[in-house]
Amino acid sequence: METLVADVLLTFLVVIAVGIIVLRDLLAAVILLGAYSLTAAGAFVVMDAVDVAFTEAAVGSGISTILFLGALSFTKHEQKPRGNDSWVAVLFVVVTGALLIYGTLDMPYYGSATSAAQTNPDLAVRFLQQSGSEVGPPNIVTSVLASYRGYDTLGETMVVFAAGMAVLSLLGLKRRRPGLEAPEDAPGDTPGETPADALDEPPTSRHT
Amino acid sequence: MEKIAGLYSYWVVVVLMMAGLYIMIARYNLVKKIIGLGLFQTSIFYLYITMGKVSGGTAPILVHGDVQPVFSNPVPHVLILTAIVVGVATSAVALALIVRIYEEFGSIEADEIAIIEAQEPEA
Amino acid sequence: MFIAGILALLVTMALTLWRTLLGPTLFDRLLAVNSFGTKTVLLIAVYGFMTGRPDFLDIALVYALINFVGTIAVLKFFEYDDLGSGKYQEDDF
Amino acid sequence: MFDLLIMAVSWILMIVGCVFVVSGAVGLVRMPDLYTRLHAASLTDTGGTIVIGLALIIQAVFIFDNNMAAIKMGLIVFFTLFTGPTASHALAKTALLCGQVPVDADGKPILDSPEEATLLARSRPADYRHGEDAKRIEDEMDALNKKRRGEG
Repeated sequence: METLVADVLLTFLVVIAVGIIVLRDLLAAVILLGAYSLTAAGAFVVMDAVDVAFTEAAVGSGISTILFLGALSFTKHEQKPRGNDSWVAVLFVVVTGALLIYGTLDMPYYGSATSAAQTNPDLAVRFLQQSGSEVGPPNIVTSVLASYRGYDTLGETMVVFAAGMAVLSLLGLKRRRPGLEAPEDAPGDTPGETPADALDEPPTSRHT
Repeated sequence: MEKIAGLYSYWVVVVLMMAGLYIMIARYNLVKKIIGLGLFQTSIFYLYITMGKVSGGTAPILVHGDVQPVFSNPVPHVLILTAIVVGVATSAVALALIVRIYEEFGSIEADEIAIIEAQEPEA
Repeated sequence: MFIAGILALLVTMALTLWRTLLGPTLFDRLLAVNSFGTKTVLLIAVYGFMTGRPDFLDIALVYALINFVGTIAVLKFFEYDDLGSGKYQEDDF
Repeated sequence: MFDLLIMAVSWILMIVGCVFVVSGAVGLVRMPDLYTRLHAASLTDTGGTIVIGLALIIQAVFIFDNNMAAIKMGLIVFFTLFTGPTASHALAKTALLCGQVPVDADGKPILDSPEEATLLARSRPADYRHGEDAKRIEDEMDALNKKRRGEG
């Protein structure tokens, strides 16, 4: 029963992915991406990864959708109606997929308890048996994340910080380039505005 | 038959991965490319999580009591927790770049941008 | 009992997904996705009870809220072509 | 005896909920028009969530003896009771505002044009999209301030 639920949810994911490929409207694709993340998170629950499901629901489905909508509100939301389904791309993708499927043939089956990942005495077994006494929290994922692999989490925080700085420097700073004069009454032009205010500036373009 | 049931999840992951890759290769729209990147990322998360699942296991949260249940493998969960957050950070930077590109060129179609860039005397 | 509920919910999700792909307008898709999200919440709740560890209902709670917030965000986008910066100018879009 | 009663009640609630959600999904697929689909989906969504939630609460309290789960399930039902209708209302209103014309039983549009639908959706006279509402409020405030200053 558990495997059946997981498999059906996976099939839903494939259907949604096909929908994302076929649909031309970007807004529809973004809505479908939200549904995709939500389904994926549901499947994570079925696969016992509750922490991952939490993060995927909040970050993948929530924040990511809002980010895409924000980006679309600055740009256009129609994809050009063109037949750009090239046979080369299809061939490349099919060949790559076939190779990957060939690679899965000798992998341990879904749910196998005897695969190398499950029985390695230094990884899963050790965390499952010792983390309760060594670190403390009942949630083993928390112990591993914050203690055994704490530097990983530190690096993650640094990456998120760097990404935030990159977004701010791309969008938030005042633009002064030759050839693109900001209009006199543009809100981002007045001194003392915060970068967040400048984010709201309507797009000014040379070509439209 | 057993092989199909056992490996079905991996095959689905490969199909999802290829769907994302196809969108990234064949679609010229930049936002669509990022959506494809999101698909690809999520399929990788899936690959890891399916490998950590143990049949009949439960989530790796210790319970008080004498009978300890079978737990799934917590290590992939930890790796993927990090990857999800980093993935969203990547999409955020990519979308910011797209917004800047739109301001500069007035288009988010990769081929149109190439044409516009070729027409300009100098960048 | 839980197995029956889960099967019914999976059928329901398949039907709503069909409408998501079919839906002629964006509103149909959004409605179907919203409905799909509600069904996911129920599925997770029932699944937790089926496996005998109903401690993970927090996730279902988060889903219910995220689903609502996402729907409202998309609707706001439809209405204003914007997420509400208040500086909307018709000629720019 | 009591256990049997509990099981019977939660079974009945679960089946009723399943009938709700499945009929809602069938309506979502089979109905001809956005608004009828909305009607089918939104009602059964909320109703089904409440009924299935009640079944699960009964199970949590009496079978699993897990009151925390019952409280969480109660919260889910509580939130759905509010968010479901709100989302449906917002969806219908935005659809009307964006010019989706409802049709009658024969598939004939009941309004003449999308613009009429937009006008119908705007319950307020002013065009708040372009800030005229804000301007009106500002004018009212100015008038009020002037009056106050005149008195003082």
